[in-house]
Amino acid sequence: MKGLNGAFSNNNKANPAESVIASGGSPVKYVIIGNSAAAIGAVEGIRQIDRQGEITVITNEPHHTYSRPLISYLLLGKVTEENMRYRGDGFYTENNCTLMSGAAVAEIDAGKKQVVLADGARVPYDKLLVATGSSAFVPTFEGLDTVESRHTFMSLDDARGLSKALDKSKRVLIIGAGLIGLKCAEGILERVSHVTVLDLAPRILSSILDEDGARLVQSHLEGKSMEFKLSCNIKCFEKNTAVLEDGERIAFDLLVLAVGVRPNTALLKGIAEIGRGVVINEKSETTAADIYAAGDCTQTLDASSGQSRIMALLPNAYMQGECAGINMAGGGKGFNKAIPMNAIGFFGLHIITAGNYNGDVHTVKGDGNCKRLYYSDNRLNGYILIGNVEKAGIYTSLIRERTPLDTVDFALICEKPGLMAFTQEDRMLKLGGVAR
Amino acid sequence: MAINFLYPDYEVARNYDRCIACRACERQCANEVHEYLSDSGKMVCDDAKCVNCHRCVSLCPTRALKIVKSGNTYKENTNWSGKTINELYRQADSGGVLLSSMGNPEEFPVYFDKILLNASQVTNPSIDPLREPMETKIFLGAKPQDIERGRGGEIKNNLPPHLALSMPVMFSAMSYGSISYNAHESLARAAEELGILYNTGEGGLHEDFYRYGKNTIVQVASGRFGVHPDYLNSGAAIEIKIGQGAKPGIGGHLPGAKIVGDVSRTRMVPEGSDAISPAPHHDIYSIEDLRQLVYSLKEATDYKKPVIVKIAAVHNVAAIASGIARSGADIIAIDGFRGGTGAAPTRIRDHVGIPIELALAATDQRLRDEGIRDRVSIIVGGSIRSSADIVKAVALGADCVYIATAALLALGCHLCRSCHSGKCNWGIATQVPELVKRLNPEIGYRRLVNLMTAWQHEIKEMMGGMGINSIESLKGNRLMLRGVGLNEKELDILGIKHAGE
Amino acid sequence: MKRVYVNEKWCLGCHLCEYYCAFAGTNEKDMARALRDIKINPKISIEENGGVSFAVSCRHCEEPLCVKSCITGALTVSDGVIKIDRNQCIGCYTCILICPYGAISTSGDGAVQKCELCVKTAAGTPACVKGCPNGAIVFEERG
Amino acid sequence: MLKEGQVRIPSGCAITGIFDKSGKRMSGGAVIKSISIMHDRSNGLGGGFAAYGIYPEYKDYYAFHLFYDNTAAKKECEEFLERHFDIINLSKIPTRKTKEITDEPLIWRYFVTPLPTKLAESQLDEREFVVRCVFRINRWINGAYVFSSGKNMGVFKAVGFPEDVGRFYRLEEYEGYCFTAHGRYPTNTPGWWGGAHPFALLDYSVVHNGEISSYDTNRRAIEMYGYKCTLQTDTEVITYIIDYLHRKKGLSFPEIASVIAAPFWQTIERMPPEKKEVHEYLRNVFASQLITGPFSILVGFDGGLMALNDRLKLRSMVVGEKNDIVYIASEEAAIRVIEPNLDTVWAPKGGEPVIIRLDGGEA
Repeated sequence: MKGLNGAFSNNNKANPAESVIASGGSPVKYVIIGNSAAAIGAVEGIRQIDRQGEITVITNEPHHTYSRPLISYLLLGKVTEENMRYRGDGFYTENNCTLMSGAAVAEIDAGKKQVVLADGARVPYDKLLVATGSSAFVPTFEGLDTVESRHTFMSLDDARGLSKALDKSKRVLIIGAGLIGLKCAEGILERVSHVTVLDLAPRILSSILDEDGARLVQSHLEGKSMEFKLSCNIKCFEKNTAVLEDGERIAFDLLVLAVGVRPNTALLKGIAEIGRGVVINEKSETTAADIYAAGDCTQTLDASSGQSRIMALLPNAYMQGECAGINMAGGGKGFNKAIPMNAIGFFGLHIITAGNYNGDVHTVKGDGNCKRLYYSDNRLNGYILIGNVEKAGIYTSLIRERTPLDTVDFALICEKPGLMAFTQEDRMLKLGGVAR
Repeated sequence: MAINFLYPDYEVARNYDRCIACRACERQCANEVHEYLSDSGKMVCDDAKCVNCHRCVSLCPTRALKIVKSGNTYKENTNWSGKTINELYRQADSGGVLLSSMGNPEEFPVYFDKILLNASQVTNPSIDPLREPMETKIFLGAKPQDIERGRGGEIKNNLPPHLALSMPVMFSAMSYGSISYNAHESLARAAEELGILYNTGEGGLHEDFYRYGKNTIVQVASGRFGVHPDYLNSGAAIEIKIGQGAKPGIGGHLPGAKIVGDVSRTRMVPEGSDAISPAPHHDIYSIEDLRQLVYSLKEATDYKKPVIVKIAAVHNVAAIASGIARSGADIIAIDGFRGGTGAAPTRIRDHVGIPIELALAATDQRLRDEGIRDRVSIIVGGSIRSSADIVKAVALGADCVYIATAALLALGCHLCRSCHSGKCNWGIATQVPELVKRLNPEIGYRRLVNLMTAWQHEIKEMMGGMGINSIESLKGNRLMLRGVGLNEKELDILGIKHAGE
Repeated sequence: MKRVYVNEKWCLGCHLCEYYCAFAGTNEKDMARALRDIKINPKISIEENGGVSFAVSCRHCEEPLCVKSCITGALTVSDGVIKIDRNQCIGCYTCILICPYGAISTSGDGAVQKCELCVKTAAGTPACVKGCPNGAIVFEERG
Repeated sequence: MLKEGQVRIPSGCAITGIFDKSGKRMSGGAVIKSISIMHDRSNGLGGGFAAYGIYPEYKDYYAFHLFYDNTAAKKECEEFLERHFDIINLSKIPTRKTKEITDEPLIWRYFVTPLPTKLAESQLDEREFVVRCVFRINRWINGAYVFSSGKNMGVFKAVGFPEDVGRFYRLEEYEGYCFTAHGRYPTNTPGWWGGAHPFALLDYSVVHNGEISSYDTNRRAIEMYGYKCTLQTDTEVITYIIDYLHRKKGLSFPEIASVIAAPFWQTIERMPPEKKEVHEYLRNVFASQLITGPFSILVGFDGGLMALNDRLKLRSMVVGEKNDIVYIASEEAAIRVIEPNLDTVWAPKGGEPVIIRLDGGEA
C-alpha cells in the first residue's frame, strides 16, 4: 500500500543478516538518549531490521514513556496518568530493550563511543541516538525569583506540580499565548478562579495563526471567560504581581511561564554541528559518525519551505526517530517530508494548520469556520483550518508531496478536500491499489 | 390542463416504519418516482411515473418498499377490460401507435405447460447423472449426404461448416443499441465460459467484442447495420434475420436517442439519427432471392461459416422452413409469438404469429417427411423459460434453443416492459451512461453462467430419468412426451399422445 | 492482505455502503430499527461530483502515517488492520491532519472513527462490501 | 387389445448365439438347449431363432419365410411374388405338432431371385429391390408377413417359449455354422407371431435384450430414409439402423458399433487426433442413430456375427470360446450347459463390439 504516504524514499528494509552484527562481530549496541516519541520511534525502527541488537534507552525522567502533549488533558481530567502512556506497559520487554530511567547523561565520549552518566557510569554504544527534546525557555524578568508559585509546562512532573497548586480560589497568570500556554490555560480554566494569558505578540497562537484566525479563536476562548493581555511587555514582578511596561499591575496567585522552548543540544556541543537545533540530514544523521538525532532537539529541512528549521512536533519526532532507528540498524531510509503542522483544539473548537503561509491565499469563511489556503508556484505551501477540519490530510499531502496544483482540480479542492480533485488514474492507484 | 383519463396502474407502497430515508430509491429511479422532502425528512413518490421495474424495491436496504396494483377499477365489463379502455384513452390522447416491449403477455395457451415428460420404471433403468456421464454436447449444421473414404479406406472429414455447443442453448439476438455495452459483454463472456454462442443482433459488433468471435453469431438484418467483411468473418456463424417472433412482418426502429457514440460507430449510423430496419429485406422478395443472399454471405466468408436463417413462427412456417432448407441455409431459427423485443407495436406483438411449440412440431415433421431434416438444424426461440421447456423442445425435434428474455432476467430485468423508454433502471435496455454502469458485467456474466449451469444440471436429471444419457437421443424423441388437456388436433400437430395413452 | 478496494467505474452513488457501514456499527439486528430517524455517521463515505462517485474508507496503509503520528498510541496496527482504541484517543485530530485519503473522521463523541474492516462486528466480509449492489467495493488480495 | 405394431411394447428377454468360425455346420439342437436354460427370462409370449448356412443348396437365392393369416392372403402374396421374382422352390416350412404351440398361421418358405426385367426397370440394386418388395408385402398385403428374407439363412419364430418354438420348427434337423436364439418377455400380450424375434431383413438378423430409450429418435430418423417401423419394436428399428449403416452408408461393423453405442465424449477427448476426428465425425453425422438405454444384441449377417452391449452395459452378456466355436448368451449358464469346459469366458465391456467372422470370410 505505497501511496502518498510513501513518505520514506527508497528501500526501508535492509538485509537483516548484515545489520545484526556490528563490525566487532558481537550484537550491535544501540543507545538512545531520551524516552519520548523520537526515542520510541527509534526503538520500533531498529526492531524492524534488527531483532538481536542490544538497545539501551536512557532518560532522566523516572517514567514509562508517556505522551507529552497529554499533560494538559491530564489537568483537564480527560486522561489519567495511566492512559498517558505512549506505548503499552510491555513495550520495553516486547522490544527487548533496557530502560535506564532517572539517569541523567553528563556527556558523550564520541572518541570512545561511550555515553557518560552523571554518576560517572559509562554506557558504550555502536550507534547513538540523541533524542533529548527541548525544555521550557525561562526569560530573565526582574523580580521573577520573588514570585512564590512559578511553573513551567513541559513535562509530567511540571503538570503534577501545577496540579497540586491548583484550587478554585487561585488566579493564574500565564505568560505566553502560544500552543503550550493556551493548552495549559484550557487545562486549568475550570479548576481555578481566573486565568489571564499575557503575550508580547499582538495576537494569540502567533506562530500558527493569522490575525483573523487568531481573533476567531481568541473570542471563542474569551467566551469561556479566559482573559487576554496582548502586545504587552512585562517590566518586572513584585511577589505575586506582574508589573507591565504601561504600568498596569496584574495580581495573581500562580504564574505559568510558557514563552517558548529551547532544544536540548548541549550534549552534542563540539561533537556535531548545531544550529538552533542539532543539524540532521534526511537519514537523521548528525555530522558526527554513528551519532543520530531526532525530535524536538533537532533542526531539519522543512519540505514546505525548503529551509532548515526546528519543527518540534510529535509526528515529525516519531518519524525522524523511526528513520534514525532503521538507519542505525543498517537499513536505508530517508525521511524528507517533515513540515510544520499542528492539530489543536480548545473547548471543542478545532484548529489544524500546516506548512508556511507564503504566497497567494484562498479564503473561505462562515459560521465559525475559517479556511485559508496559501499557494504559489503551482504548489500548496500551507493552510489554516478552524472549525471544520474534516479531510484536512488531503491538503497536508498536497504540501508534503509538493503536488503540482495543475495536476488536480484546485478549484474543487479549495471548496472541499477530497480525492475527487485528483485524476482518475490517481484514484485508481489510491483506491484500487492498481496502476492502470 | 386537459383531463387525465389514466389512473396509475401501480402504487409504490412505502412502509414508513421501515424507511430510513437513505434515498437509494430516489437515486436509483430514472423515472424520478421518489423524492426526498428535506424539510420533513420524508420520502414521497409519484406513482404515475412508476413502471414497476422493482429497482427501488430490490435496493431498499430495509425492505420498506413494494409495488402493488393500484386497484383502481372501471365498471365490470368482460368485453371492455380496463386494459383495453386505458389503451384506447392513451391513443385518443396521443394519436399514435401503441408501443410495447418484451414478449406477448396475453392469455394464449402455453403448450409447453400442457406437455409432460416420461421417466423410466422397472422395464429399463433411469440413469444417475451424478454416477454416469450425461452428455449435452450438440452440433448445429448440415450433415454430409454421403460417406467418403480415402485410399486407405479411412473416412474423410467432409463435414460442412458447423457449430459445436456444450449444451443446446444459445443467447439469441439482441442488438448493441437495444441493449447496453455491459449487457453485451455479460452475454459474450458467459457464452465463452459456457462453450455456447451469443448473437449480435442487427446492431453490428463492437470492436471490443471481436475477441469473443468463436462464441459469436453475427446477424445480418434488413437494415444491414454494421455489416462489413470483417464483421461477417469475425463470428462463428452468420444469421440472416427475416423475422422476429415479437413483431412478424414488420421491421425495427431504434430511436436516434439510442444512436450515440459507440452505438453509432458500431451500427455505422450517424449519431442521433433513427436506425430503421425495413419490414422486408429489400433484396429478398422471394425464396430464390434468399438463396442468393445465403450464397453471397457464404462467398464473403469463404464457405467457412454456417448460415442461419431466422424467421418468425407464422401460419405456414413448415412450408417456409422447407424452402429455407433448400436455399442452402445450414440452420433454421424459428421465433415463436411470445418472443421478446426492445420495442414493437402492441397490436403486432399481441396478435401476430403462432406458438413456437406448434411451429416446431410442424416444421420438424415436415422436413422429415420431405427427407431433408438432416440438411438443416433447427433452433427455436420465443419464450423458452426453463430447462423443462428446453427438454420438451428438443424432444419435439429442436436441435437447440435460443433464449433472450430468460438471459435478461438473469441480468436483473424485471419484465417491466418499458425498454422502449430507453431508461432501463437495470442498465440493460439503455444507453444512458449512468444507467448502463448499473450492470457490472463481472456480476452479470456470472449470473448467466450460473443460470445455464443450473439448467444443464436439470436437463441431465430429466434425461437421466428417461434413461437417456446423450442429448442426441432425446432429439425428436416424441414418445417421451404426453399431452394433458389438449384436443386431438393439437396432439396431432404436436405428434404426441395424450397422457394415459 | 485482503483489503477493501473501490472501483469508481461501477459505483452508482447509491450510498448504501454508508448505511450498511453505519448499521454494522450498531448492535441492532434490524436496520430499520437501527437507522430510522437518525443522521448516520459512517466510516466509509461517498465522494460525488457530476457523473463520478466512489467510496472512501481507510486504506490500511503499510506505512500508516496516522499510526506514526498518533500522539496517544490509540491508533495501532494488528495483522495489517489499523485499529483505533477509542478510550485511548483524546480527539486531537492529528490523524485527520495527516491521513492523505481523508479516511479518518470525527465521531461527535471526541474520539475519531475509522474503518476497521468490520473486525469488531461482521467478521469475514466488511458490511460495505456485502452491501454494495454493483461490485464497486470488493474485499480481496491485490499486489 | 392393440396388437404388435399398433402399440409399442417394452420387453425383457434372453438371447443366445453359437458361431463356428471354421464354418463347420452344427445341428440346431445345441442352441435350443442353451436358450431353454434361460426359461425364466421369457414368459412364453415369443421365441425364435436365426440360423445361418442352413440352405447351402439354395445359397444364391433369397429365402423368404412368410406367415399367412389365411389362404386369401397367401394367394394375393404369391401373385405378387410371381410378378416380381423367379420362384425356384416353395414349400410349407416343416413343423411338429406340440401342445405348447397353438393357433399357428400358415407358414411358407420361398427361394426366389428377382425377375431381371423388373429389377432393371426398378433401377435399384438387387438387395434394395428385395427390401422394397418385402416392405410392400408387409405393409400392403393384409394377412401376409415376410419374417425372413436373406440368402442361405432363415428365421424361425412363434408365440411360445423358445425351446418349444425350436421343437415346433424341428430346428434340430437344420445344420448351420451360426445360430442365434431369443426368448421374449413382453409386458403385454398381443401374441402375434410376427412380433416374435429374431427380426430380420435380408441376411441381417437381430436378437435383442433390452429396452432402448432412444427409440422414437431412432425410428423417426430411420423412417426418413424409407424404412417403415410397422412393429414398433426395438429390434425392428435396430435392424433397420444396421441395414442403413452397413448396406446403404457402407460403414464397417466396428464403425457401426461406434455409432449405435458411441464412446462418451470424455473418452473421445482422450483419443489421438485422427481417431478423435473420426469418432467426432461419426457422432455428429449419425447422431440420430445413437442408441441409448439398455440393450444387448446379437447381429447375424452373412458370414459373421456381432455382439454388442449398450455403452453403459445395462444388460448382461457373456462370451465364451472353445476351439473354433464362440458362444454368446445373456447368462454364462446358457453357455456352460452346452460347453462345460471353455477355453475362455468374459463379459464384453459396454459399447465394445465382439465381431466374429468365418475364417474363410463369406460362407
